Amino acid sequence: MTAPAAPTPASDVGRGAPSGMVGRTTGDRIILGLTIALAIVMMAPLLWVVALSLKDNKELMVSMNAVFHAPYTVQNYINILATSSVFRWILNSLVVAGGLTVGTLVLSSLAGYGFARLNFPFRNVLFVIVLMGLAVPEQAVLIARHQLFSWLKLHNTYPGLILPGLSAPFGVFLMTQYFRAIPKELDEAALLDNASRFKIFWKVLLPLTLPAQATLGIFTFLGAWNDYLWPLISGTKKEMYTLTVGIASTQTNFAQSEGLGFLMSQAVFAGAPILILYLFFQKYIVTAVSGAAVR
Amino acid sequence: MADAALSSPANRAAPAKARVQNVQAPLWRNGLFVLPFLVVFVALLVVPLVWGIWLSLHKADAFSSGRFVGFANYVRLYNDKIFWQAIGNTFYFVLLTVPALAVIGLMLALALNSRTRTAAVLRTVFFASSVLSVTIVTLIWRIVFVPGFGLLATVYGWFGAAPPAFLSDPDLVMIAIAIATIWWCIGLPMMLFLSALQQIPGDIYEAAALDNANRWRTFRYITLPSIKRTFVLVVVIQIVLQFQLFGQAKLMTNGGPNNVSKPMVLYIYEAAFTKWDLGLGAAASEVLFVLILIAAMVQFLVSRRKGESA
Amino acid sequence: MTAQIEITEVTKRYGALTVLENLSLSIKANEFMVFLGPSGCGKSTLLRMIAGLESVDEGTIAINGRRIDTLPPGQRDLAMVFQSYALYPHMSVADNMAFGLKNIGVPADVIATRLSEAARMLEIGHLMERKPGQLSGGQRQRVAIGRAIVKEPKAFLFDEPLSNLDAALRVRTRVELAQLRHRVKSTMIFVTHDQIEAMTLADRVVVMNNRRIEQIGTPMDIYTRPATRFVATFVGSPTMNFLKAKMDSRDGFATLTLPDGATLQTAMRSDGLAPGAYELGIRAEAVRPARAGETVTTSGTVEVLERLGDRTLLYIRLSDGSMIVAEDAGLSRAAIGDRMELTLDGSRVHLFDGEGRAFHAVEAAHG
Amino acid sequence: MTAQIEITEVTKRYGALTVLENLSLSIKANEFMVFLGPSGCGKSTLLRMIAGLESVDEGTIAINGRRIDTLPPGQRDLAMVFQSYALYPHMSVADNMAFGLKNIGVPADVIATRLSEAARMLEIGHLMERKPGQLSGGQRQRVAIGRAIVKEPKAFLFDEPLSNLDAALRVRTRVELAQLRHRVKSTMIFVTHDQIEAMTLADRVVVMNNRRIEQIGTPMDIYTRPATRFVATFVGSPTMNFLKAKMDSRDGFATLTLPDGATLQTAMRSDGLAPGAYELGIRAEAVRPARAGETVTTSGTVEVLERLGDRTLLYIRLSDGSMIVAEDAGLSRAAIGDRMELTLDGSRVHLFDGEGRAFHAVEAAHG
Amino acid sequence: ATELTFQRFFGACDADFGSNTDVSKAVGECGIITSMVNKFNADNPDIHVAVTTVEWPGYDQLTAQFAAGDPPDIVTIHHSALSDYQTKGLLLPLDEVLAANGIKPADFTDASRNGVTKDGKIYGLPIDNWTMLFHINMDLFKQAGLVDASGKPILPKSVDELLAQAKQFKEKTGKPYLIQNLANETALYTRNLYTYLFQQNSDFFADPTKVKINTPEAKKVVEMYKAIFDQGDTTKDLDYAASINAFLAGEGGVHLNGTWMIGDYNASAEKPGTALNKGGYAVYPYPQLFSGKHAQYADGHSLAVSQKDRSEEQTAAIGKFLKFMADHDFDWSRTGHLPAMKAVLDSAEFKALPHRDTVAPIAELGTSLPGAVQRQFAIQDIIGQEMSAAITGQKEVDASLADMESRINELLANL
Ligand SMILES: Nc1ncnc2c1ncn2[C@@H]1O[C@H](COP(=O)(O)OP(=O)(O)OP(=O)(O)O)[C@@H](O)[C@H]1O
Ligand SMILES: Nc1ncnc2c1ncn2[C@@H]1O[C@H](COP(=O)(O)OP(=O)(O)OP(=O)(O)O)[C@@H](O)[C@H]1O
Ligand SMILES: [Mg+2]
Ligand SMILES: [Mg+2]
Repeated sequence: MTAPAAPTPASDVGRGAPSGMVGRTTGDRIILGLTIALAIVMMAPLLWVVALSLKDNKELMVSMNAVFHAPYTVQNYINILATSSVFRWILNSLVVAGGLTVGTLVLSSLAGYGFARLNFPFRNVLFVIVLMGLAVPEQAVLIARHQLFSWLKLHNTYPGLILPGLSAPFGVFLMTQYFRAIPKELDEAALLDNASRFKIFWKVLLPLTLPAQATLGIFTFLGAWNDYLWPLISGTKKEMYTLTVGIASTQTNFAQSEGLGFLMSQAVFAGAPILILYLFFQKYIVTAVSGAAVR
Repeated sequence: MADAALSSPANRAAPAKARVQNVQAPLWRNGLFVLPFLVVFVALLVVPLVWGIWLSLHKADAFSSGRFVGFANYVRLYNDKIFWQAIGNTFYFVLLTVPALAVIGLMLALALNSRTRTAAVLRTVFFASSVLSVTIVTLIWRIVFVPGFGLLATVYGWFGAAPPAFLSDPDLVMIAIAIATIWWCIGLPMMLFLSALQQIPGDIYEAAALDNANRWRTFRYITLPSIKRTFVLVVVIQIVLQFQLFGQAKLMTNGGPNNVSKPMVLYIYEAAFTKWDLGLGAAASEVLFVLILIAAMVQFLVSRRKGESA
Repeated sequence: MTAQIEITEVTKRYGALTVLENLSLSIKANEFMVFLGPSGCGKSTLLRMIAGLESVDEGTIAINGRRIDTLPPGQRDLAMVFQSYALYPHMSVADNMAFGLKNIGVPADVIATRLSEAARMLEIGHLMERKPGQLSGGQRQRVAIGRAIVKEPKAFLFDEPLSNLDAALRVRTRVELAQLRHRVKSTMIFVTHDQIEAMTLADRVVVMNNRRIEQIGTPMDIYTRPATRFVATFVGSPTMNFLKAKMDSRDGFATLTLPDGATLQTAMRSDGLAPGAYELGIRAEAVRPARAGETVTTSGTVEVLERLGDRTLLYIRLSDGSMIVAEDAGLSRAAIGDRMELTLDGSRVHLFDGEGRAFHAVEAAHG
Repeated sequence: MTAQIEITEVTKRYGALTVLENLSLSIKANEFMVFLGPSGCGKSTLLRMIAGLESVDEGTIAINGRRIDTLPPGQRDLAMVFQSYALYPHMSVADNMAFGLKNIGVPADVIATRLSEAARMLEIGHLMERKPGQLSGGQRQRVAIGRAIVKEPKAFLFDEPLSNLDAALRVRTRVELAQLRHRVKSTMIFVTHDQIEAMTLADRVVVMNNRRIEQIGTPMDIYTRPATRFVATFVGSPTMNFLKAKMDSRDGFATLTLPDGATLQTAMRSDGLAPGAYELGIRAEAVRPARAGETVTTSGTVEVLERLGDRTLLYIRLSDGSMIVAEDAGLSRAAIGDRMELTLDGSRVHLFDGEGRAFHAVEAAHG
Repeated sequence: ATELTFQRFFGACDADFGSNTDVSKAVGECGIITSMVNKFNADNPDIHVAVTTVEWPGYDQLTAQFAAGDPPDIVTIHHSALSDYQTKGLLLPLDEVLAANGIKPADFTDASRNGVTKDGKIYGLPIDNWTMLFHINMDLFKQAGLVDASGKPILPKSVDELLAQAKQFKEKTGKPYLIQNLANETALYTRNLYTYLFQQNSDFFADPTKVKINTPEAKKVVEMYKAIFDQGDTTKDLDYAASINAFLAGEGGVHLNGTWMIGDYNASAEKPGTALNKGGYAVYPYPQLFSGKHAQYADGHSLAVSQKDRSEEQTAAIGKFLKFMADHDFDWSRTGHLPAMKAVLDSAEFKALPHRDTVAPIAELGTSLPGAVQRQFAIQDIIGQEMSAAITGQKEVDASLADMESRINELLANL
């Protein structure tokens, strides 16, 4: 983690590369060419899916090659929107992803500050335990967690969908690292300025962690938005479906081929918001990834 | 007596008060900051984990509390060929994906480590797939691999050839899942490598240029040693992640044909939700947990050694 | 409001490492005290113990007679300027300066008055709405000082506040600080490892080394009468020349025989000195090329020549192989390889015995 | 092997920003040339263009008559020492030094000889197996130089190699570098913004400012006969004093009237000078407190006093409000607030006219 | 109004049928069931049935819901899956409810009644029976010379005949005889195996807690499919969706698929220009290849009711809903499934539906596993996995069968 500076814009990413050096251009061009080719291969499946989603189902049933020529239609998307529940599912996804994001930010920031800056009994032991939590795969506690939530009658509630994600230690780990990178003099200056520990956290340090908050927030949001397994077994009522589960539920028994275009439009529909979100927050995500791991 | 009882706290308090002030002293009060998270962490991760271990010692289904059977579930796992196969599959998958992710990620990072607009766009392209959910990724790749009319078949069709049966040939399914996984996950290693590359000071490249180092020697002797730690980090992170393979296998092949693409997590899921054998599933979970813990310990040790030498 | 600070037998340990041992020091009210010493000698640690940022393992610290080492930092009524300034990056300059006052509930109008006062004094009025990131190094430095000033503390603590500035700015800010010090009447403690800063700013300098205080004195004191060889080496640029010498007494004054056989009559009383082997210390400005007719003390070959404009430093290899630095005029006609005859000023010599004790030709300086 | 470097009408732009414009410069074989100028004036850019790390937009660079600006850096046969040293962090010192030689296939035994030669010369033999991270700043610096030396290049390029060292080490390394320069016969180009380094090391100094070369000359030339007001300001510490002055001619020499009415007879021939308003420039060492009986030029009040040990700088406010810095002995008895009478040395004055042209009392210096 | 929750698969099609209450206008499983619920809600303003659709088959979710103690009131369950939940006491016996609403077990077809009866009680309202069929491309059959004088396809009567006809088919048309979805699939293998074990009178589930399937009968079946596979008489790498496309595109003669495809294929055959339109489309039960009982594997869908505390009104409302569904069994049978009610099966309007004449015999032929066999979906996975391994040559036939048996028994032993 680099010192908490303002987030570097994505265009700054290539800082390390020698720029003005004389010589070495053909090689660079060949590499760039290969990379672009690979990027096209990378994009092909996505474009294929988008193209399929814009085709009439009946036409695709006759021949898949129909995808290469007109007519194209947005009927599949209209059909998705007509599935009235879809908006409810989006709302659910927003509530769950949003709630989880806010909760994670609050808990992780507090704990990150605590672990990074304050001393309390058993701090190091607790931190190691939390770190070990990083190694617990979600699937390993799925069964027990499901039983626990059954007893607590939390299934099919928003807390039931949000709470498990809050226990993930990643955010705490990230925020601890980030707080550690902030110069300690700031705390000390504030201590001399007669500020309480909470005030130092709230007024002095927290504003400096905004890039990390953005990062963690985006990752948490993405993860929650795309989660499939837990919502599938916890939010089992139609009105509690998240978008992923909901869209999966509309897939017809044994007749997928009838609705290939429709199916693809669902894929696009569920993926697009997140891709747009990604493009929007790209620069944060990029710095986030970099910041999160290295060092 | 009473006097002593009354005065003794005061006596004790006096030196305590005079005790040197230390802003770094451990205080219970400071723990309040981590308490909220710890409560959630213990309640929703530690307790289920312990409960899972307890459960793994029971013959239990979803509807009854079950009966204690000791290590019987583990013995069953030990005797279950499919379980061993699942472990083998998981390792095979890790072997297929992790080196590829590390190497391709590094190549991409090297190619895109520049400040141009093109590089920025390409970085976006290569990272974009990482934000999609597994449901969508597998849907996309099923459509790519589907025999007859998939993207691959269409492309092969242009050359009058039939594509390999990626989803049904036992020798190829794991590779197919690996390809989809690499496509999906390549963004993260690339970004990690990019950030590592950017931490290499530009002037040592300039020094190398003045030292007459060609492209390969620059890579071999400057770049590679500089990102060694990131390389290890990427590998360990990916091992931990790819160990948890589930969605791709379940949705693309459902573990088939004949379990050759069934990873451990799918085994766990099926044990619990198809066979309703919670105890067995829990036992398998613990095995997975231990395997991942080992990987994570390696990571911890690596990063600690890093901390020492830094 | 000002502070008289009394540090009594203070010891500080980090685990097994003892950083400061049994250190006592008394700082007068309104005094500008500089802690000078090499990196790692414990200067910052001592300062931070006064501030309350480090605990005191043994001993006490008192301000105006009241023991403070048990108080939390915020209640000691001190202000500190950090080497990195430690400005709150997300707050404007004004907010940075007001933060500490707001925390103790100073009324808004008082805050406003103090802020504008400080801003005027430091000429940062036009910067009040900027964030620290938008300031130059020197401006940040002034804001950090401003943040300290508005608190009207009993004492100011500075931890190498100039070391992050570039050379030119450092000189300018040093002068500004010297001027400020006469406007703000308060006790000031200033940590540095730069002897020029110490010399130019201090009322008194505490030279520290290796867990201990080596000398406490005025700048001129430590320059002209260094208490130990360490102080002699550490203070002054270029570093004092050291030569082996044999001391004899003549007419109550010490006479030195240098390794190359040259002799030097000093102005040092030989009363308390046992004849024998000593180390002779002499600063470059007391070593000059001999002018025509002057007594020549010794001679050698110019090996390096540093033209500083107003003077020239000659690095001269003596016949016995030792090196001595001499000072010549800015327009010196010396060239590398020249044979050079030197005069050593016998009234400005120092002798160090085997135990590191020092003896000086110059009597205690004024001031 | 050494290099004569010819830079002809070179221009460099970053987008819309022109960093260097039409710059020409000729560096002699074996010359130690220093590029001196304020931060951002394009020194590094020029050096890096010579090295091939930046492309040349217009103009040419030739070494020994052969045009090199189109060659990749590795083929120009130059060695560079970076400000940050740019040592390969994961290679041992020996590997760092050998890397460039291995790249061009120098036989192992030749490499070994050159390495041990350089190690001996730089006294880094005991460090050869360490990694750069295990070295101190000064040691790293020497390794970086060693890496350059073993390549036996046509010319050495240094980009502020001393600026990452602390003050004491910087002085020491500067001296070492001066010694080295006489052992390794090669052309050297040295970039710095520290005028002391330039003064002490250079054969010739190129003073750069704002895309242009202000002056090329020996250190003494630029110190005693600065070609422009900029050079006068930039070179010398403390900075030259500037005072408004009216010039009249008397007996063929210039006489100056200062703002407070004082007059100063100079040793400057008034032949080519039109009487009128000028700016008088005079260095602190030419301004002294007047001794008893000496002519008093002007007087003022001591405002700041910097004791540097061997001399004392007095910052004196004149009656017209301007400030002048005077130099006094190390043991100066002056105190803040003292009234002080000053003597200005008329033989060491400089005049600057409205166009920035300079006139000097001193004739061209030797060397 | 009384609120009932109804959880089902069959997909969602609100776009087309979200507000349709005219059941006769609806087509397809999803459209018909959606319309039926709409109509029920419209007819019964005092009751509101809220539908939750789940991804097929939704048992993971259902299990999770039962475990959470919050199951839906009414849920679609395969006959073959009923016993899993019934044995845990999770389902409400419906005898009283059905009786109260005038539905008698005797009204059900035998296959349906057997499918929902466990321990002598009825645990679900059967709505259909379904089975696998031979969907035939008559154009290719004609090219292969496999059509008799009356224009009916000639189907094999023994294993040898099957292999011979397949060979002939391939020679004449250049295309494989069978279209099977062998990729990513277990159900088809299992249903094929069950069918031909039934036809050999193999009572492999004599004990519902212990299978005996490593038998010569089973080996015969597996070897038959392996021979077809080895000779290239079947498509190989298609998954379910691709197999449908292949059949529609005329890539093979016989598509092994379920009753539910009849409607779609029939529609395609009526559309000019399609592969099925060329020579026609026919559909038949699996041919009888062995000398045993005439039988083929069948399953069915039912509506089960969860066991939980309910008010009288709620129970009454459930009864009303079940009654409504039973009454509209004909509408459901338009999907291609066989009706669960005898009366519908015998009705003229049912018989008038396309191809019902040729598939009607499955009402008699249809046989399911003994009702007491639990975890039939898990067993299906095991059989499918092992069979595919054997057929595609990954494993010896004997080894597969041995593993199949031991794995199933290990599963059943640990219920
Ligand atoms: N938190 C700590 N834990 C252990 N040792 C420490 C700690 N802080 C400082 N030290 C050690 O204490 C000694 C004194 O440190 P201090 O920071 O006071 O030195 P300093 O004189 O300020 O040096 P500098 O001029 O480099 O700032 C050093 O040897 C340092 O390594
Ligand atoms: N890559 C670049 N892109 C745009 N402008 C640049 C670039 N590199 C340098 N500059 C600009 O060119 C000018 C000269 O820079 P250069 O690094 O040569 O200065 P310098 O004289 O070496 O300064 P310093 O003493 O601070 O190193 C500066 O104004 C700088 O901002
Ligand atoms: Mg310090
Ligand atoms: Mg530079």
